[in-house]
Amino acid sequence: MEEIDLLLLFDAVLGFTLVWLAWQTLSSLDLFRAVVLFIAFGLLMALAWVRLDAPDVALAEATIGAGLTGALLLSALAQLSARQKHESETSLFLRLTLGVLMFFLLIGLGYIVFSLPPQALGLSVEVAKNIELSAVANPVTAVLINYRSYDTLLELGVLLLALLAVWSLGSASTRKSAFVNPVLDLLTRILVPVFILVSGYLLWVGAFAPGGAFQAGAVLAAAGVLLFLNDWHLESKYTGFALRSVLVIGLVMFIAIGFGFVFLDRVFLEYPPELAGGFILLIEAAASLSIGIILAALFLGRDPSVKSDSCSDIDTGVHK
Amino acid sequence: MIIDIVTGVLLLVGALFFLAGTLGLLRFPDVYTRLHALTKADNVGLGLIVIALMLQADSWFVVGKLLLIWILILLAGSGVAHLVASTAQKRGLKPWKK
Amino acid sequence: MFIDSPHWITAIILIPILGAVASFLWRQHSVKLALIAATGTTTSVGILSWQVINSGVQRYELGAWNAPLGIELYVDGLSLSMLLVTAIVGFAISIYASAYFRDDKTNFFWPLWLFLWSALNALFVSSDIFNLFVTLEIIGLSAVALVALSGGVDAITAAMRYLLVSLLGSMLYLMGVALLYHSYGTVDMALLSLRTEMIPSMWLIMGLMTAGLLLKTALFPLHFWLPSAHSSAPAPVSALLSALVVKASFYILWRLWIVVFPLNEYARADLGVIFGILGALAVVWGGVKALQQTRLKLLIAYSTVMQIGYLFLAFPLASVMGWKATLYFIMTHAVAKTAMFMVAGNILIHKGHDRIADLYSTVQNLPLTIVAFSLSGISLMGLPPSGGFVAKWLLLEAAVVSGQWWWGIVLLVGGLLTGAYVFKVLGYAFIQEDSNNAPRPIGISKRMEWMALCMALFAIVLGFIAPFILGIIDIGSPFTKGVL
Amino acid sequence: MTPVFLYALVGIVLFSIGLYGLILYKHLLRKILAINIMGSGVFLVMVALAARTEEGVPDAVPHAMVITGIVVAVSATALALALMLRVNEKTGQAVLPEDRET
Repeated sequence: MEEIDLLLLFDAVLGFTLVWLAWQTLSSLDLFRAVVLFIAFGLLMALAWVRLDAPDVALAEATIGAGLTGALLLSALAQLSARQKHESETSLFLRLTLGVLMFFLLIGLGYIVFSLPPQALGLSVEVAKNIELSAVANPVTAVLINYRSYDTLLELGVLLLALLAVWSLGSASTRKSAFVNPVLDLLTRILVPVFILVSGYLLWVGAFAPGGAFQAGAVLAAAGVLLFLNDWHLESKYTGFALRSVLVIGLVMFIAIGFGFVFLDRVFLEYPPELAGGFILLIEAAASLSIGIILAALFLGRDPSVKSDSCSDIDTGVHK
Repeated sequence: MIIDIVTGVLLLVGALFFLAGTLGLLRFPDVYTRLHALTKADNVGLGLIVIALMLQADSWFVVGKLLLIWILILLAGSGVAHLVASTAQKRGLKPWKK
Repeated sequence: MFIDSPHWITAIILIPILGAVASFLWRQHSVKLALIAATGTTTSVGILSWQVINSGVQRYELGAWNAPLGIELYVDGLSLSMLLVTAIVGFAISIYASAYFRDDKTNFFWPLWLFLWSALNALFVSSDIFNLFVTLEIIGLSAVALVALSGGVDAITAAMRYLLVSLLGSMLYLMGVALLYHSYGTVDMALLSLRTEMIPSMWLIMGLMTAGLLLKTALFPLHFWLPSAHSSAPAPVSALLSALVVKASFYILWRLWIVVFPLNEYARADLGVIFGILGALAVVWGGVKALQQTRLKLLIAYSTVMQIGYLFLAFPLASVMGWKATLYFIMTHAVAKTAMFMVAGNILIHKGHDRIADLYSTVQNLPLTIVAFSLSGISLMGLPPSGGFVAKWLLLEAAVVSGQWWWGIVLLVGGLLTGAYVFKVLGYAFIQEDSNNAPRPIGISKRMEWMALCMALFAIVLGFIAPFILGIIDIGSPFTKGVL
Repeated sequence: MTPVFLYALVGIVLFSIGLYGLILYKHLLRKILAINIMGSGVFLVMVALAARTEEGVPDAVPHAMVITGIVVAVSATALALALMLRVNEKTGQAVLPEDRET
């Protein structure tokens, strides 16, 4: 009993810290501070996921939510010239009105949450009942890659689309070729192989324990980010078609295997149980490779095959 | 039984190191001394906690993973500390003198 | 055999995705590949509609997992109508864009647009509210990137605003999804429609989801982001956004409203009055603002604000006939507005600007384009025998049947305002002037003129084939609760 | 008060704070952070309430949905940041035109 109370105390402290960090993130005058606090917020979110028995989500949050988002934010901040420190003063009336509205929203949402039955109608029974057929033992992976694999397929689409969208904007500015710190260089040389190893491990372990394609991909992307920080470039002969093929391989493999069994009288995204394990691993391997490279490319922020930055104005075509 | 006690002691001492490191981070006067406090204390503190957890591990595999975590954090921690310090130096932050 | 295959429903999603991937991989052939994908997608929508018309609603369990564990696809008359209009407009815009974008640098248009098409199709056939969230995100991100494609200051800032609005809408919607799942243990629409009940917390869930979707649909007064985004995009993109993208979030809202939310007929009609009033305000406000514009594309964008208003007029009626009118509004507006933005694109390229006051001599140089503008204008005004007329007629009838004839006044006012701004443009376009000192206009591809004309004609033809279309809409009686 | 409801409560507070910040603050980076915080709030509600099962094994479906959500969020954030940099490059400011200080 006492142990539970202690844990509840821990939860309360964690919850309070999360709220405080969120508030500080938004209201701090210095943008750098805001970003750093947000990263801390993400890491504590990962802790909250652990407390909620959601280790898969914790891994995803730590690698993607805090790690890569943090890297993206810091990199964007470094390129941002307009860093005005002070928000212009908004009127007290607006703040008060909005505050009152938020308060009502909070009350309303709180009411919904507390009026829910303490025992849920969720799908945990269904998930467990069919786990044998899904060919993976980790229920979260089973949902992601089998029961609701269609969502995951579209999600790979979202990632690829985001990269396309960022590339279509053209590069804002190239990163200044920074002085390469020897310690960072050494660190990179040690860590990149380790990251690749860990990525493979997460991919493999995802079938029966926390882990999976997204977490593996994110770790791979972290290796990429380290390399970019070391002023590393992909050789130009690989930046064109070869790179693009790697970016799409996850999506294409998913569709190809998902549709492949249609010709054997299955439906789209259905795998025969006896073959499912192998094919799922194949899909996940391709997916995590693509995810890793896409996330790293998002960090780089521009199409490496486009040489100069002269195309500051991409015209709409013929007119103007 | 003895293992449990040892674990407890190690955890406590480890936590103390973390506390000291955090105090140093908050109270020390400049970036270099703060880094010193943070990395030194956290590395040792983490080491003690990792040893404590190793004692409770079910298999050698888990022990290996814990060890790997410690080594990685040592590497990353010291590397990042160096980067922060050298950046601070490049920006011309003078070390604190009494 | 081949044509009877149940898997065509997946083809309408997979073909455009694969087309996007292919046109991304082989950049130098992106136009060709995209046109092939567009043809393939349109064909598979055609085959799917043949199946639905012949053998009724189609259901597909992805991965052979049925709801609530898995995700199901579902096509009834309503989905099919949306798919068809998307295919027609999408195919026309693909052809138009292949002539409009002649620059290598804009070859990102093709993968982005095909992603958008795929997500639109996926959205119209999904019966899973979380899956709908994912499709909404794909639509949002690709639409934002398409707006930013022209790269100017206006376009970039409009895209930024659009992205923030779109993400906010998604978050509100997602909160609703989370609460619905934890209240009823499923995200499947059909199961939800059996389980939801009118408890107090339902009000806030409905409010959150509705607010998020209205924001994305740009119903007055949440339309603030639309005119800048729709007018600063390249013309084919403007057409896509006005014709299809705003309808996607509307479609979700509509389905939720009819099927998922536990409202009885009276409550639905009573709450619908709010939508009706906002819709009426949108019609008047959008019409007046359109009339005030000096740039053609902004005028057309405000016209979209106005036309979105029409879609909400059937909510207080809450009758099958009213809903049919709404669907007819969607289809006619999609086609007519596509034609209008194509016209704007033609004029923009031809004259190098779209200032309405300087449109003189357009009628001599681009006669087909001006004909297209007039015809689509007729349809938007709702004059017989156009598709717009059918939509208005149905709505009027539904309003009279339910004893709320006053919504008819909105239709009348809207028609007059539309007439005013259409004739304003035509008036300037018919002015003749010796253009010796004017900059030499640029000739445009005949394909672009003909596509605009085709779409405009189709908006008229929709009036003639109304019985056929209304028959399609009825398949699976989508407007009756509890059938999904 | 159980951990389930505590975290769900934290989730809705985060959601509201994020919404408040998104509307009120003008700098685009803050708006982007605010949306991310809103998202975290929704995810927390989703996962926290998934622990209300009979057997004590949490429901895996919302967990998977949240992983999907996290990936969608990072994609959107990447695009938003890239757009913000373009706005900054074009206008010299990282705010929307209507929020500019005159």
